Amino acid sequence: MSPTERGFNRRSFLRYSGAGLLALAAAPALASCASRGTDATTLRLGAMYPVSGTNALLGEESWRGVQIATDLRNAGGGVAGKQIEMVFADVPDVNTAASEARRLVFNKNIKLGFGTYSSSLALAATEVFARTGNAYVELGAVSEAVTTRGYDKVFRLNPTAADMTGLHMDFIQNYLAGALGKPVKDLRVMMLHEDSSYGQSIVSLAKAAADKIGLQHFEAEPYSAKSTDLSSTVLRMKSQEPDIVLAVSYAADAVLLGRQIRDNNVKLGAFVGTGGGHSLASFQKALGDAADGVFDVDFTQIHVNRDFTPGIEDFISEYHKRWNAEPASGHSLSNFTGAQMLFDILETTGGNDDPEVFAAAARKYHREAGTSAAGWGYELDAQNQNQQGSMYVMQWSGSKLETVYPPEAAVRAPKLITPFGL
Amino acid sequence: MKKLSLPWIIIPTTVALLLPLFLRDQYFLHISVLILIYTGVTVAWNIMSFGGVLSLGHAAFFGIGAYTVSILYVDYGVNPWLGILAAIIFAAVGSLVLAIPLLRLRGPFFTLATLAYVEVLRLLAIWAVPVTNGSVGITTPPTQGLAYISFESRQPYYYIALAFTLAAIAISIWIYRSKLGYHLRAVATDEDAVRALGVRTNRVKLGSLLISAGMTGAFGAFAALYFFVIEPDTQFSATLYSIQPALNGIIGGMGTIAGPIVGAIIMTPLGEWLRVTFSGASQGVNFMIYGAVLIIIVRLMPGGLVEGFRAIARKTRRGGKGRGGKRSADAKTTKEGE
Amino acid sequence: MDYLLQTMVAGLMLGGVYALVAVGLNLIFGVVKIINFAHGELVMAGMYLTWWLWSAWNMNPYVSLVIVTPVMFLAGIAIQKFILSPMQNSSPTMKIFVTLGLSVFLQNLALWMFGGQFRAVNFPWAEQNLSLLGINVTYGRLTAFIVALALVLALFYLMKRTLVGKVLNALVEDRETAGLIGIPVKKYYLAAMGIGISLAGIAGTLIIPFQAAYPLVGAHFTLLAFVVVVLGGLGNMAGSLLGGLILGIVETLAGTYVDPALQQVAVFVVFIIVLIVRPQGIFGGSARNAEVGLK
Amino acid sequence: MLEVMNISAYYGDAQALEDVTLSLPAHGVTAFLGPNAAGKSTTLRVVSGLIPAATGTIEFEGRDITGTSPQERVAMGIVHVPEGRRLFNTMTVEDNLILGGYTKRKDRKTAARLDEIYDHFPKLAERRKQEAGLMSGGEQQMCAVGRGMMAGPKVLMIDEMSLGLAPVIVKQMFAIVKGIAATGMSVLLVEQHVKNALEVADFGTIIDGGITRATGTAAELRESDVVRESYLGH
Repeated sequence: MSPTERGFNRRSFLRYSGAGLLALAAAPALASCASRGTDATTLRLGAMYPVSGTNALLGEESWRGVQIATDLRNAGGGVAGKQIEMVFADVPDVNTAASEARRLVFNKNIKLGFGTYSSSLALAATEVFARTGNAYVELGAVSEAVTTRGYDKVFRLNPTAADMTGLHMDFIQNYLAGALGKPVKDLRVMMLHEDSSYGQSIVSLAKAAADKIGLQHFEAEPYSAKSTDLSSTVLRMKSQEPDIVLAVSYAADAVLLGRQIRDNNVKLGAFVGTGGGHSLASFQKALGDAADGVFDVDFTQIHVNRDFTPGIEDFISEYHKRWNAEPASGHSLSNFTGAQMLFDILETTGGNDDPEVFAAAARKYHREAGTSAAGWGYELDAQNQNQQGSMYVMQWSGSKLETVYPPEAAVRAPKLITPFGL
Repeated sequence: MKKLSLPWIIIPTTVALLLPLFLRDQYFLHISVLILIYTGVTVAWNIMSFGGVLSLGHAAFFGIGAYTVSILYVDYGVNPWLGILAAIIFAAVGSLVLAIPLLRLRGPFFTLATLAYVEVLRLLAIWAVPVTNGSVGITTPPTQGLAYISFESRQPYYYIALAFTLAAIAISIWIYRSKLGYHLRAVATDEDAVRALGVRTNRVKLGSLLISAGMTGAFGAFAALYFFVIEPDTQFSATLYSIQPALNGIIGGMGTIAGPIVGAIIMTPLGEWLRVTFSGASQGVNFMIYGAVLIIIVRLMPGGLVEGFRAIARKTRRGGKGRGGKRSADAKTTKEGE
Repeated sequence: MDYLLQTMVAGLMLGGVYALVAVGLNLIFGVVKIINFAHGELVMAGMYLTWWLWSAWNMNPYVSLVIVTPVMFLAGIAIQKFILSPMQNSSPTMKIFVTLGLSVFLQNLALWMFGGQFRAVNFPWAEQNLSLLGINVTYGRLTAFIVALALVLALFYLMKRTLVGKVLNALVEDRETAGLIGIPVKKYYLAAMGIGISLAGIAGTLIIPFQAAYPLVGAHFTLLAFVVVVLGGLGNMAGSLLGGLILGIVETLAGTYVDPALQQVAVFVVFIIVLIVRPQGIFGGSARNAEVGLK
Repeated sequence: MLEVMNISAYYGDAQALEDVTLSLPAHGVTAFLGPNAAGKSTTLRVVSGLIPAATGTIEFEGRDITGTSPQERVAMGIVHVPEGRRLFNTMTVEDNLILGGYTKRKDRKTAARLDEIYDHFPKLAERRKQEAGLMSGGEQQMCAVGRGMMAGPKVLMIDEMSLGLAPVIVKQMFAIVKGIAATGMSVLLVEQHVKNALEVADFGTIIDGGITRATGTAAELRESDVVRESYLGH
């Protein structure tokens, strides 16, 4: 019981080593040398994605697309003869995003950064790049705020929340209303959205978009993505008897919502997911046949009109090779496409990533819709937002998420199936 | 800490003041600012631990400070300096919600109440979109200048943060040595006995709560201006601003003056370094190591680093004589552990 | 009316899950006097283990209990023996932080091993609906609820009627005296940790048929479980059950009738109010919590 | 039978015992006396293993037990009834007693031992199912002593048994203790009231300031001039 002489020595030895461990850990942090940034042979770009914390799942998926694009491009000789090197930063939260952006800019001499998957992370990262006079290209975040702050060197290549709500309403007006046999003004539509920046960005635009098409019965209901039970949400839904539910979900909550709708026997005319959770392969796996008929508005998925998406095969086969799986969602493809466009722009500057040079080139660059792996074209508006990136409507059928709308990208026509096997 | 030895104050302060002259790298300055922010919050947190109270609610005060300054600045055009003042007041007022639990509960129950409070505020900040802009968060304008606490270089930030932190440390030393601090430490040892001596322990504890919360609010406000963007999950993050400061304090040595400072100075770069080194390699590895390091440090140095080093120093000075003292220390902790 | 009833039933089912997670925590908090911040992560471990047995070996989730329970029991013993027991004489704060370290470690271990993907067990039986009087409950949730009830009853019996239970009760109340009268305290700490953590594992197994596993799933449960334990009173298993059910109902009612975004707020507000008004818990014996209020 | 030799012990940095020597015979009542804060309770805590002895040794039945755990000591037959009774207040009297017999749980004689306790303390039999915390001080003390006896002790150390009890109850308790000692065990009574204790005890040891001052039979101590002047207050 009582500590012996030897015990105490051992303990103090462990203490020494504990202290040593700390010193060891802290020292390289202060000693790590700064990188030179882009030089004559290597193009060094900063990549910022959350691969730990709450956004880890889709952050990682997004980052995979970039890795594939980089490796393919490097194998093909790089950009203007330079090899591309990604300087990666994990950004699980907003403060880390700001912090890591500083590290990339000052410590790694990065002139051009991109990422970021989540809107609030994108806002933090772009603030740093923009305020230090560097350029940033957003490939995934959907919040309008990313490009509406007036920064002239912040670009976004992916479509935004407005595109999503626009497509929601377009789809309701041009397909669902007819298929359900009700005029738009009589349709009852409910938007369920998780309350992260993703869900809140979309819902903030949805009301106006609904008004635009004359949708009078439109309700929005938030819920917490971290919730382990969505009974209340589903019960409220049940009492409102909506014809169409538009859901904006992350991963686990999408499954939970689907299961609880089924458990509570809520019969819906149509269920339209929105990005994130509803396009994940594991959503279908968790729900099985019950997922059949669920629509999803999202970035381009792999089951799409291949004529409209040149280069998608390379992406899919490369993804298979690296991770031995189908892409988990469209995020890898859209970030793959975005990264490719970014490289193409850099090609026109001769591999020069100087912010001014890049910005000028980015504004000049042009590409027709239907010429990239995601089907996107490229044309910036005054706020540096790509006008030619678009969202599509997909529908689950077996284990495939097939693109069904708009017709030019579709592999088949949409079918009206009561969702969740009811 | 019987007497403040002057060299111990002057030397580190001078080093801190001169640091930007030698360290021109903006990234290292940035890390230094982070260290200063964390040092400040930890020192503020530590004021409550003088009284033996473990708070995991400081993210609440931090977040209140951040939101106060940002909302006042962005929506009402209030100057950030005034905003920081308001943040101090709002954070202190916001801490009053915890006053009743603080006075009625002891030990883990109070700690749990503080955690729940952070969670409530986080959820409310997400929910109250018209006020807080919800999860998308608030971005402060890029207008630069001393009046707006917004600069291109890190240096002015560094000096402002340093001023704040030195003020926090000074307040903490002053409290430690004042009657309030004396009473607090007495409360930590045996609250009932202190109360029996006629000390108004409620007032003492409340005082420490208000001061600690106000100070934390100031750092939250400064951090909001420093990071430009605030958002509920980050600013009201229990992990970042409740647990991390407490961790710094505990690893350095809870309830001492130097402990929190040492803890923040060591832990902040450690976290940064682990992320920079291991992120991208494999998901989660950096935090796995962080968790393991945490377990190891707490396991091996339950008194904190400062105490641990002191013990080692004492041991080397006295050779093998440590035995009796060590044993008695064990007996003492046994009793406290009950 | 049906609507209210359905809401209440949903709340009860959710409460059953909370109670299930909380009883194990209650045992650990009460007996070993440790605020185990890794408890939710151990529930998560149970979920992943069940999922792995299902996906790799096609094992029925309920059958996998025969593996999950002993594995988690051993995990509990290992945690106590190698991490917590050596810290017996440290301050309660230190013990809190060692469990926090453990929770960070386990969360990221899961992220490292399984990625951020959520892992669901697709078990059709658990997803079938039992419809009674227009109220729907899936077998999965019902099973979790019934097992929660059964486990709480079993623990209640254990604590009241058996010598082991009496010893555990004695440890909840006054561990120094328990040691003084010859009870091998350390051994019982191991037992309490083993039982408590195997209960967490069992909770994970029962949850996974309707709740997917992902690295952060446990974090949500930890604080809620503490709320339940405090509501119900330390060492009071029946209290934990009632506390869990009340919390489930409060959450569902607040979500349905107030605002789904505020359902968690309601839970924590109730918690803070209870702490202020009745810190010994709604059903807590008066003496116990005061003593563990840890001076 | 129990030999405590020259032990010292610390609370934190404060030395609580300097040099305590105590010897117990195989049976009979020994009074362990001294003023407030003399180190009596600390000595008991060292003997029962709650606090380690910094120096000195403890022998029991010829065996050195200085390094053994409290549990082992209870199993050997050294039982400590702590000051302030320390019952498990929310549990019944009987459960308290059963827990007292924990170390002997495997001999299947728990029921017999319970009966024996109830013989000594008929009051406890009446209160079997009552929560221990709700009883009167005297009854609680009986329960505490009974709980100690359930372990089948060879040495029963009772700390401040008479504290806070009415004089009539104290008398009763002393009588019961004497009866218990007569069944063949050694009882160590820690008391502040030197006079009362020396009346029931067979032997006595007096400590003060953490040092043993006097030892002898009760009669010797009663007659000793030093004891009379310093502790009996004549």
